[in-house]
Amino acid sequence: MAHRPFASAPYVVGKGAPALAPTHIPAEESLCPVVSHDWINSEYKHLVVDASPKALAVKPGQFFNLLCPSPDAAELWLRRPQSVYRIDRENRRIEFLYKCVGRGTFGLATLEPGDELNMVGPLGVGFAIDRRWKHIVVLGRGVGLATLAPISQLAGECGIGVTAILSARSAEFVMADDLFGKVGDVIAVLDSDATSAVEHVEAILKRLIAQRQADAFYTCGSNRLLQLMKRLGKAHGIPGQVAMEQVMACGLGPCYVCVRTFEVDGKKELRRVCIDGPVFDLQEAVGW
Amino acid sequence: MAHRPFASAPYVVGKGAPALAPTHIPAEESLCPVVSHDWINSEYKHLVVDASPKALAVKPGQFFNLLCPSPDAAELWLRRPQSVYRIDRENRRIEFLYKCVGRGTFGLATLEPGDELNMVGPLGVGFAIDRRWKHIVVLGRGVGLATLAPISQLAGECGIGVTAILSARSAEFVMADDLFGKVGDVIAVLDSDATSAVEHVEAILKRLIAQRQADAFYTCGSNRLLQLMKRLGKAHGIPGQVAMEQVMACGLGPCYVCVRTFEVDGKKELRRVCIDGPVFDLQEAVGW
Amino acid sequence: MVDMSVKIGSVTLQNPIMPASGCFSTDLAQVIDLNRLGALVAKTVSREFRAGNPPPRVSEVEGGMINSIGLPTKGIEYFLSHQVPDYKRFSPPLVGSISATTIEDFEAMARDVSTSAIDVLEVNISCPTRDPKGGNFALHEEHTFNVMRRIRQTTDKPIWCKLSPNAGDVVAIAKSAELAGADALVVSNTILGLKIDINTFRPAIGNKFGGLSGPGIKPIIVRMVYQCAKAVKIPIIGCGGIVKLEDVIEYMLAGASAVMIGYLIFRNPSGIIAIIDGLQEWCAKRGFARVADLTGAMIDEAPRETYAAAAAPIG
Amino acid sequence: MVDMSVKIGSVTLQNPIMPASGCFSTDLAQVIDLNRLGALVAKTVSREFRAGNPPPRVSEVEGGMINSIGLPTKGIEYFLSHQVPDYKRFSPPLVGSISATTIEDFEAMARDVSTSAIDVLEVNISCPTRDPKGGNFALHEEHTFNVMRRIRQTTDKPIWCKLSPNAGDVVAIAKSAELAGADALVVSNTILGLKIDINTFRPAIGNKFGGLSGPGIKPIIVRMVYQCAKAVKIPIIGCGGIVKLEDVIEYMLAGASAVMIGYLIFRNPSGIIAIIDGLQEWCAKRGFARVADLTGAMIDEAPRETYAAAAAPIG
Ligand SMILES: Cc1cc2nc3c(=O)[nH]c(=O)nc-3n(C[C@H](O)[C@H](O)[C@H](O)COP(=O)(O)OP(=O)(O)OC[C@H]3O[C@@H](n4cnc5c(N)ncnc54)[C@H](O)[C@@H]3O)c2cc1C
Ligand SMILES: Cc1cc2nc3c(=O)[nH]c(=O)nc-3n(C[C@H](O)[C@H](O)[C@H](O)COP(=O)(O)OP(=O)(O)OC[C@H]3O[C@@H](n4cnc5c(N)ncnc54)[C@H](O)[C@@H]3O)c2cc1C
Ligand SMILES: Cc1cc2nc3c(=O)[nH]c(=O)nc-3n(C[C@H](O)[C@H](O)[C@H](O)COP(=O)(O)O)c2cc1C
Ligand SMILES: Cc1cc2nc3c(=O)[nH]c(=O)nc-3n(C[C@H](O)[C@H](O)[C@H](O)COP(=O)(O)O)c2cc1C
Ligand code: FES
Ligand code: FES
Repeated sequence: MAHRPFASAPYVVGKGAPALAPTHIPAEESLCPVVSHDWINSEYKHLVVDASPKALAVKPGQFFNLLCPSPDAAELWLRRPQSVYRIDRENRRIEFLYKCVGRGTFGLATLEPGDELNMVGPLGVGFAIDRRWKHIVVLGRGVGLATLAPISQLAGECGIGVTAILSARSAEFVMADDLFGKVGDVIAVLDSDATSAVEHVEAILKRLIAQRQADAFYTCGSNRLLQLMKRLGKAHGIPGQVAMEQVMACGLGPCYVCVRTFEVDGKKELRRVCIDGPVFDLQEAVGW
Repeated sequence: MAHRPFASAPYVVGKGAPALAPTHIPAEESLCPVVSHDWINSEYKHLVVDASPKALAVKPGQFFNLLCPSPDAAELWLRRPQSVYRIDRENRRIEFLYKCVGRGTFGLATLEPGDELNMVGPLGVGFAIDRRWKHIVVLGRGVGLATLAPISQLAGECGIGVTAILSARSAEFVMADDLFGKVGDVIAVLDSDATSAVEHVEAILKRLIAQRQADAFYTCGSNRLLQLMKRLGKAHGIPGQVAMEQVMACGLGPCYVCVRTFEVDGKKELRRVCIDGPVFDLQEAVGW
Repeated sequence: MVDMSVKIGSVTLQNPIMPASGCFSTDLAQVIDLNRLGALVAKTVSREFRAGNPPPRVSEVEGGMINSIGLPTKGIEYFLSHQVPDYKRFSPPLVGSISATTIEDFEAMARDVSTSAIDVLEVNISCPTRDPKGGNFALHEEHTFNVMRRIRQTTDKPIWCKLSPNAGDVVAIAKSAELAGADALVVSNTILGLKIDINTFRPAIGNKFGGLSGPGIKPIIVRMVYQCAKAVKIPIIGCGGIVKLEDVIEYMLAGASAVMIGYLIFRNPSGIIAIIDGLQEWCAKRGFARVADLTGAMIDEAPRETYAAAAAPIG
Repeated sequence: MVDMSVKIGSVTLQNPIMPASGCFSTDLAQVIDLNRLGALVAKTVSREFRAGNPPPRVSEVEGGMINSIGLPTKGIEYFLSHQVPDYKRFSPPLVGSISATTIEDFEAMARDVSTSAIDVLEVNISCPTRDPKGGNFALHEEHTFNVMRRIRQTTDKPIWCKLSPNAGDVVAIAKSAELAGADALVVSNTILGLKIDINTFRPAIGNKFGGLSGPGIKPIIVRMVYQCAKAVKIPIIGCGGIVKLEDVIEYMLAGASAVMIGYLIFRNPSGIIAIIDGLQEWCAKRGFARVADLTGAMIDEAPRETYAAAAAPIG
């Protein structure tokens, strides 16, 4: 066809095509075939793609910037970041779990098995784990559960125990409980039975701290929960990390669109979620 | 979905939905389900849609302005005019025959049975036929064959004989011969065997004139053939019509995008193909 | 029930949705009910017959289309004797659009077109393919002032001045037009563009440059509507790239009292009616008793402090 | 073999494809081979640290996106000590982009940034969210002349002047810059736009107005490139809405000697490399021995007569 709306190839890696970008380049724009794509509840979809070798090197906490198809007749101009939900190295697949909230994610939801997804990644700084830790605590809510989920893989590989406190509106929206269930304990806290209240979550965290089951904190998805973990972490000297979100354009570092406020020694500074993060030190984050 | 790129309904008539526009309004923007859509040769597709009642009132020579899907990720901004190829009143269907030449028609070609096609129409002035005529001559080439095809229906209804001279590069691109074959004689003239040369076609026309089988001329699709018919029509006092094409925007009359030059009594004037035509007096047309 | 009427100076429209000049004629009655429209806006007319520019007259481009039609017209006499009576078959107010190459001719046109059948005079001083000496007065404050002043002194009809987005300082032009006595501003005409066919190496349209219209220009024109609305007291009519209900609301929030729709008529001719219905429903749902209350309703606060904004939840 | 090199004054680029300032940094080396680019173009730097504007800093709009980043910078010292050495890991020439709010500071910036590591100085006098007194000199001929003159007198480096499409008469500004001694013009920066969220009634981005970039602006900027190229002798670098090979060719036919690419880096980061490869193939196929021969190659004849054109075959 004569008209190509966007430049394609040669560095876009298709199914089976060799990576043409020099090997020292860590990330790439690649075309990954969709393997499966299912609704897991009324708002979230689970997307599995065949990954290119570079994409497959993704680490928990890193993300891809996805070129979503348009959900309508008008163009969709920017990519949408989605963190990796599960890395299936054996089958060379990458999984995403995402909430449908706007045009980008509604468009993404139209992909069917066999379609190709254009992904840029893996991008950003992932979660760090210290092999000397015995037991960590993960606390998330909403889309944060998708981002935190691969910590279960990380902890599993390192033989570290996990307590995952998964906050949700109701039982329907508790996610990643299966992944965390394999490597540790899952505590679902819900709005529907009021167990998600900060005081209740705080009591759980305090109990875990008392039980010496909180060598580190991880959180994502709620400002309320970030502030709680930050406070307890500080009080009890527990290291922690938070995965941040921000509207993005490039996803690569140059545009300074995705800045978030951090505070070090009382001095505020802006950092880019896409390349300085998305995973940051819990105590330095100011707001989610 | 929150975002609608284009205003839709209420005057867009969908499958089974009643026409909401007042009944005195002759044309409409309607959504017509695709019944079948097949390649008939390497360049042309045959499209059959279920038509709304107003659309079904289309007359031979009239056209619809079609909202083609985009063939790529970029938007397609303007409709594309296509004349009706066959009117199947019995099954309440309308057929198109079109050549894939650019983004619009490539996009149109992506429609599958069950998809809906947004059509505006019927539009323009169709072919006129005089019931007193006994035998008419149709001469076309390329996409012109699609436009001329429904003359076979018109002639059939009036019991008028037709000789259809169908010009094409090669046998593969002879079209509408089946439709004309039902109501008259078909003469295919080809580039491949040099029978499409103007002198050869001229000889055929002269023979038909001599045989009194040329009460009227109809042409579309080639400037060369228009000039030939115009010359012979003038010389022999044979009335004629030509279906014109021009790039369009509105297809309805206001924008004056689709103008063509006509000449009456030595005075040139511009007329709009979409509303003053697309069918015009043969002798007044200047160039195709 | 939502009150859908809006007032543009002394003229009341049954709703704020109008077609844009050059994209509308009574031929539209083929597909929609013209009596639903806020007003009927005629194609720009000039004194003498004009053939217009050589085809192709349009080309698709990235954000919509470019056109160079060249203001073809049968001239003022034909307009008054044939086209105006044709428009009068329909009930909405009739806006006549005039163009001329000199101030004198503009004055005479304004006088001659001010018949009882015409409700509003739209002054097209902004056709982008003309230079200031050729009718595009809207690029300069003084030209705009002078022509609008003369027209104001000539006619008692409401006069709407159609501005050009090609002016560097559109706010200054808006103020000139207001000062000269315009009753409303139409913001705006098309933006000058060029497309080159990379196969033929020639301009894609016959007259080389063309005016850009369609969705791509909306963010630019919404900005100009906002800026003009802050600077003048007369009503603004927003025009540029409206293809859906949401676009009309955006223009009104920015400060428009009404809107004009061009490109959409080509894309979805029934859309203009759909938007009227949709706007009424939307107002009802959002609790607006009068559509006019949307005008200028954008919440206009100083930007937040950067560090605070970068610490706040998204969305 | 196609000669892909182009000369911008005294600077030779291995190919005409550069990234646009603010859309590029060495971070791009995560996904593409920076040594393939025509030049490296740094983000605009100013003397002091600037935090930039409050998020959200971008929003999708019809023809692409609007942004108001607010020129965040760590300041000139950090730029020279950290960022420049980082760029020097790669081979293409380095274009440093500078901004200031006064002519004096622009002069000092030009002097201080003119180190041996910098090959070209791009003068950003056109950030759309700043007023003329705040760095957007490119809206006025005299401001443009004065600032470029002072910079010309200060540095021996090639200076590229980045123009603003928000100027009413961009050709006049282009001539001022040329007269003042600019070695090339970058046409252009973003177009000022506004988007209002119809749910919140607030501007969609934190700083209210934003600069429009992406495909929607291409027809406007191609027109400006054409107009400027006719009016000045210095080379023009086209910039605005390039997303594919065909767009680069269109800009070059219009008169650009090279191009800069912003938005596409966000949309398809590998696209910029694909375009370089594609351009070479296209030139070979079309028989152009030198890509530079495309510059200004549009066939520029007077428009045909209307009646003749309207009688001619389509296409
Ligand atoms: C590093 C990172 C990882 C992410 N991982 C996941 C994930 O694993 N699963 C998941 O469901 N979501 C994830 N998100 C959020 C996801 O990117 C947004 O939900 C998505 O971009 C919204 O696009 P949209 O077009 O559907 O919605 P829009 O119509 O653009 O916006 C809908 C709402 O989402 C907000 N939003 C828009 N862009 C972003 C963004 N880039 N980040 C956060 N919120 C945004 C808007 O402000 C608005 O409130 C992640 C975001 C980041 C930055
Ligand atoms: C009243 C009318 C009836 C028509 N009926 C038929 C038909 O029955 N079958 C058929 O195959 N084609 C028909 N056409 C032609 C058809 O409209 C064009 O082929 C189509 O619009 C091209 O669109 P595109 O996007 O595929 O090509 P583009 O990329 O837009 O253009 C490809 C080529 O087609 C030419 N072209 C573009 N628009 C038009 C146009 N409106 N009319 C003619 N040529 C155009 C261009 O100049 C170019 O040379 C008709 C045209 C008109 C005006
Ligand atoms: C084909 C065409 C013809 C036009 N003719 C005129 C005209 O005669 N007079 C006028 O004032 N504006 C004319 N315009 C400009 C429109 O009225 C309108 O200002 C512009 O198209 C922007 O609106 P839109 O994006 O909704 O099309 C014309 C626009 C188009 C596309
Ligand atoms: C996020 C963003 C940041 C930008 N920052 C700068 C900048 O710092 N300096 C500058 O001269 N131009 C800047 N620009 C403008 C671009 O360099 C370019 O002129 C403009 O985006 C048009 O090109 P495009 O359509 O290819 O993006 C920026 C553009 C964007 C989108
Ligand atoms: S999204 Fe561009 S710097 Fe983070
Ligand atoms: S296409 Fe608009 S008048 Fe014919």
